[in-house]
Amino acid sequence: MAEITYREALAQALREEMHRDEKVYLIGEDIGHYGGSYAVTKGFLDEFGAKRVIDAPIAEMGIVGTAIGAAMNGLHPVAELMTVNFAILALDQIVNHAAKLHYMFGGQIKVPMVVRTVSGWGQLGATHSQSFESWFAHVPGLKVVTPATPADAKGMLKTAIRGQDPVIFIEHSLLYGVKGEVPDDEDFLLPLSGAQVLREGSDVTIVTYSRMAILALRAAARLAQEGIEAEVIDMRALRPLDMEPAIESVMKTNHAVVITEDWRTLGTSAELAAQIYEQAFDYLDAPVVRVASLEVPMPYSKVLERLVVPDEERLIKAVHEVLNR
Amino acid sequence: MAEITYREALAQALREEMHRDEKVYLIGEDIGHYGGSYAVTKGFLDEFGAKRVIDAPIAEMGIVGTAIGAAMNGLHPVAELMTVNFAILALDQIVNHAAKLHYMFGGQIKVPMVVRTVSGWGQLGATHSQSFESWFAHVPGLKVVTPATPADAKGMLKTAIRGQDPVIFIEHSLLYGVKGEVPDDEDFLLPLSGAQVLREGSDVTIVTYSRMAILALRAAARLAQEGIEAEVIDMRALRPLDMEPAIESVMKTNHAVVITEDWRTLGTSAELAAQIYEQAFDYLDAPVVRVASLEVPMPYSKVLERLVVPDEERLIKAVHEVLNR
Amino acid sequence: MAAKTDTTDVAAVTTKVEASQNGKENGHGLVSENATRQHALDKERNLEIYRQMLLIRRVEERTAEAYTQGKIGGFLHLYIGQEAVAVGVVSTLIPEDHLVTHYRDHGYAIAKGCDPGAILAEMYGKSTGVSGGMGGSMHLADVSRHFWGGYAIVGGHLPLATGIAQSIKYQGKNEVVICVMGDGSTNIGMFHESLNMASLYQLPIIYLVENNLYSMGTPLKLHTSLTEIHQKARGYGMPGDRFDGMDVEVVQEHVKTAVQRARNGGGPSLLEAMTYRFRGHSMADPQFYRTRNDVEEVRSQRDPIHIHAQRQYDRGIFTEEDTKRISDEIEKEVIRAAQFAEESPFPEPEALYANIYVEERN
Amino acid sequence: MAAKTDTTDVAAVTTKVEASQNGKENGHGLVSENATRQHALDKERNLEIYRQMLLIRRVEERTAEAYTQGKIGGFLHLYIGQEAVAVGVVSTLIPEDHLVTHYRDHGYAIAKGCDPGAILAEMYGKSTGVSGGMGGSMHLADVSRHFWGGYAIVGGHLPLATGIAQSIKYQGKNEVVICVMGDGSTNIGMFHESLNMASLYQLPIIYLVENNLYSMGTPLKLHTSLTEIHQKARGYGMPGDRFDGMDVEVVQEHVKTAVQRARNGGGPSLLEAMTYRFRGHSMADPQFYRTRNDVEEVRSQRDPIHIHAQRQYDRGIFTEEDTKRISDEIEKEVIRAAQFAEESPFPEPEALYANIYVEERN
Ligand SMILES: Cc1ncc(C[n+]2csc(CCOP(=O)(O)OP(=O)(O)O)c2C)c(N)n1
Ligand SMILES: Cc1ncc(C[n+]2csc(CCOP(=O)(O)OP(=O)(O)O)c2C)c(N)n1
Ligand SMILES: [Mg+2]
Ligand SMILES: [Mg+2]
Repeated sequence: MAEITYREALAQALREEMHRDEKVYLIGEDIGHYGGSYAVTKGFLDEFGAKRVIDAPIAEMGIVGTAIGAAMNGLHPVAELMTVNFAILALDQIVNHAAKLHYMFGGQIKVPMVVRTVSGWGQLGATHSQSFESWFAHVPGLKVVTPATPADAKGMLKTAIRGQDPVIFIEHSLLYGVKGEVPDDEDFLLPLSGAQVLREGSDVTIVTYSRMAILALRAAARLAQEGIEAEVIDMRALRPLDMEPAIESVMKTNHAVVITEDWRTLGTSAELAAQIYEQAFDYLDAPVVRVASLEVPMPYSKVLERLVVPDEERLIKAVHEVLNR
Repeated sequence: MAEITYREALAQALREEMHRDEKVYLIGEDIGHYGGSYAVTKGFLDEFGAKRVIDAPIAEMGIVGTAIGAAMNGLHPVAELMTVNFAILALDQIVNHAAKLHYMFGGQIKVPMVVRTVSGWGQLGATHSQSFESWFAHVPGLKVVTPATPADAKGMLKTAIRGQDPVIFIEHSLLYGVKGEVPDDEDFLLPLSGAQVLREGSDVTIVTYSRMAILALRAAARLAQEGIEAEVIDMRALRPLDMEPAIESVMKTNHAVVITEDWRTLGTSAELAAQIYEQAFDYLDAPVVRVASLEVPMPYSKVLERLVVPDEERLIKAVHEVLNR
Repeated sequence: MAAKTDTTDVAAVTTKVEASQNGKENGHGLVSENATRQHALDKERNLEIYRQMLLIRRVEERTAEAYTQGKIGGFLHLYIGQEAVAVGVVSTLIPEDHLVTHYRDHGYAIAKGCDPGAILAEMYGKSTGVSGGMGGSMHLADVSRHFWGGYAIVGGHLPLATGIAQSIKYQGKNEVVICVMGDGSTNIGMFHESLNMASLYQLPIIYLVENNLYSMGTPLKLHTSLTEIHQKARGYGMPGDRFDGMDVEVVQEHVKTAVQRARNGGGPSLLEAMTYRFRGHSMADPQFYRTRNDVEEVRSQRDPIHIHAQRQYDRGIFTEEDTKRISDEIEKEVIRAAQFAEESPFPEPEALYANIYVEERN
Repeated sequence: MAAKTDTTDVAAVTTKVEASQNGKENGHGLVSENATRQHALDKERNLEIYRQMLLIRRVEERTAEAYTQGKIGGFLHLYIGQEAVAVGVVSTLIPEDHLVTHYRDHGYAIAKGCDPGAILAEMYGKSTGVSGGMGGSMHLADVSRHFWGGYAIVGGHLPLATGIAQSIKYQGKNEVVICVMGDGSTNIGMFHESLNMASLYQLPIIYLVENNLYSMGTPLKLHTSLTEIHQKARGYGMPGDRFDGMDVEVVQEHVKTAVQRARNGGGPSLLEAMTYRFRGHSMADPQFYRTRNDVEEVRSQRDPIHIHAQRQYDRGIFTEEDTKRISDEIEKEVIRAAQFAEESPFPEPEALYANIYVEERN
């Protein structure tokens, strides 16, 4: 166990798996000479060479598509798409190809690959501040992972790389600097599904994932000071979706708030809320409250941007609302 | 008023608007010499000439992107994407550009354009049988229309073409041959939002749109024979979303079934159900039942395909379930 | 069909293209020492070529019939008229070489040796189909033969094929990849991204364009700025070559050169085979964009099967008996194949949830 | 910074590229009849060029300062070193001509005449910014000047610019569109789809590549198969031209030719201006991929502002006083601009829901 950042945890996972298996290689924009746009692969080019750390042209379809092809023929590529905003340029390759080939050809083709990409914001403007996890998680054939902690980042990435299916691994740019305890065991593997209780509480259940899970823990601490005990559920993966911990929690607390960083309408919060209603209908004392980003293209000006993304205050307000306090 | 098909209604709308406004032009694959892959624009090349009916290369990003550019500079393009499965190739142009320019440049730029595309299935295989309306409707800045009837197809397409914003107009390949009464008034315009009660009923509310609305009417007729009166709500547009008729109906029937043709998890049914719970929580006698496509890539074999898409039987079963009969 | 548009240009195939000449010479140039042994080899090889082309033709005719009888559903794109390309291409490969193509894939499946029965069964949606009935006409594949299948998103398979080539180089193997597409597919972004990466990394892949003069119903000169598609290679510092795709010997010669280059580490090529489809784009095609005469003109002058057979007769390699025997065998084979498809079972409902993931949980 | 990689190649800019020569001659060739009147014109025009280049340089320096002070957020891409391209290009246009560029857009905004105060205010996120504070550094625009703005999805603006050109031809106007991008942007699919359509429809557009030798931190020869980017035009039957982008007169000459061709119905062109950025890709760039010496070498030998001024001194067009006066004016202008940005108000919360749609309901 060592205390390292989310960024270091990802680098460890990549480095260990590349040393373990020659078939693993990285391809993406500026992962080599530049050192990685978020410095995750800093030093990798020197350590593994240009054959296994490929600085790709700006060609999202080509990056993902060639990785799929290489996976079909036996390699284990880890393709990096600089941000999820550019990932939608490769959506055809991900949705119409990676997700379908195993099924469409009757099991003849396997696509053991990982697409690493990043959500986040910070005065980056409308085209660089989006969250699309709900789109990937809508598609049968894909596995979608959204780690919130350094330990999950490492353990789930290693499992994804060793797996036999296409995995969309969505990181968060505002988590790279966050530290946490991470086992340094080379075989530290975590399942690609399974929600977790990050904090126990008896009054209200907060269901979320990725950066919002960290934010929820901070909000829960503040709520505790006013005597409200919130249970925080980190979904960790969005496909397959494990609702059990959330449902069990709601059966106990009878109140639920879902908080996500994507837009509200047709976003991830809709499915999470819908399933809570479906599976715990008789246990809910009040409608589930959804907290999500305001439905606007992200404005650049910081005074406006800070109004768009959910913060602790909005979450605390939502908890008060659901508890009717 | 005349009885015409959904296909003819669309052709009428396009023809009338092209005659009305020189600034309207069509661009898409095989809309000219071939006559339109679903024959909607058959004869248009002869009638309007190659300047206004452009047979584009297979270049979805180019088709949509050039249409956006032309719209920015004052024209009113109607871009046709042969099917919604290929539309995801142009998602960057639609989501990162069409939807954002007006906002991102502080109102300086307008994008008055329509993207016509088609959902549907019929032994077309995994890559040609998908529904992505939930993705488009998730995006602020877009308007998303899913007409179920020939009248809506005509009236909403005309409004979309005369509008000032980007509209994603999603047709259904299995509706082109369906007939209905359509006003031949050249100024027959219908709003791009607003759900409608297609059939009144007191026992259960069926919330849906596009082809599933027609299927729901047939199922409702059968339910009536067993004494169950279903109210059928056609959402008609998914952004903006008008939940009022559905909520009012649920307050009356106390039971709701949502049926959509897309995949269940994170699909359109999740948002429709979540909003019914949120706005009619105290009126629901039972959890909303969601009926959607099974979560598999679409298999080619007809014996399997017919199990995937919701049919009347599954809808009727769902109604029995929600009514606990 | 509608009046012939001023935009169609069957001349491109009726009059053999330049490149084809030298191709033909080399074709004859094949003849070498020991004449009689050579003659036997020649005959065997050329009869096999003839057999494969005719088998494709007959299977396609049977397929069209089954489609009109409603036994095959969805989109159906026939290969009739283009047989010389698939057969010529595959005859230049070793079994380990890889083939990836678009939805017009029946010809390649047959040339790669897939059983016609399993091919028809796939189109019938039967569990005995090459893809278990999950893919249909557009998605035939037999990975055991390194035939990675037909793909229905135009251009979507180019990055995949490029990646397969990348994995070959990565693993130091000397296999090559053939990536087949139509003329219309060269306009999509994935063409650009794939060819750039293949050239940048000097991958062992040949992009083979079957230029049949139409992108669905849109004539060549209306859909692409550079109608000499092989010249698009210049944008990637890649060799390009155009040749007569109706003459199987010409196809063999030109593809062989590119395959050798790729196998010897010389990198990718862009090849353009001038060909023509004798049927519509798909069974649903009303063909407003060309006239019956357009089609008849080509079919009568440039039928690839006839061209091949006639040359072998002229060269004294084939006799009427040879070809008669083969077509009789094929007739039986097609009947057997159709019967197999007819009698095969449909997939069980369980197949619905099989193969979504390799590992349900991990 | 790290050790110089064997992949960088500043020679491409330190030694003027071939094409630049004749460009230069033509540059001198401008001089004509009535010498004194011409001299006055020459001086006026060249001082304006000098003023614009220096203004860009100083505004960028001020911008960098404000960024380090935390007054500007997000991504910031400076134009320092590339000034001759924007200024040279815009000087060949009429006001109605259209300009679309990528996120490295400050230079074009200034060359197109936007007020530096409104530009800085935009980066400060103030309501007085050119885009009302909604766009920021990467999204400066002034549609009233037909400056359609900077776009941050690499290649995303190419189809838009192509569509603007299509609308010009559709309406029978004689305006032209300049679409600016970086060398790295030529590898993405939208480049291919856009150039094909522009050539196919013979649109009045010039695709101008600012080849600064890097795609972010990836050296030219590692990201594209054909490093002579202007030659990519061959794949579209389009004229291509490469020239020295550090010499404003050369830029003017080469761009003028393409603009005239486009205006006269001659269709699109692909131009490649060889240039170099003296700063990192963005303010966040640690520049591991090149050495300080690489940058110093180019900056010392090929600073576009110095090249222009020196030539005018040599030709006796500029005096030290002229340039001194201008840089003094610019100093004041930049102070005023920064002050304007500082003192401007942030947008009101209402701005959050304004401009999502033109018509809230229809
Ligand atoms: C991305 C995409 N866009 C459009 C289509 C619809 N479509 C299928 S085939 C085709 C024409 C392709 O023509 P070409 O590449 O010349 O191949 P051919 O059919 O002539 O062999 C089109 C437009 C598709 N399948 N995928
Ligand atoms: C589609 C897409 N992929 C990746 C990025 C991230 N990105 C922004 S700029 C850039 C490099 C572009 O280099 P170049 O085109 O040469 O322009 P330059 O910055 O040198 O002017 C990259 C990879 C992006 N914005 N959009
Ligand atoms: Mg074709
Ligand atoms: Mg660059």
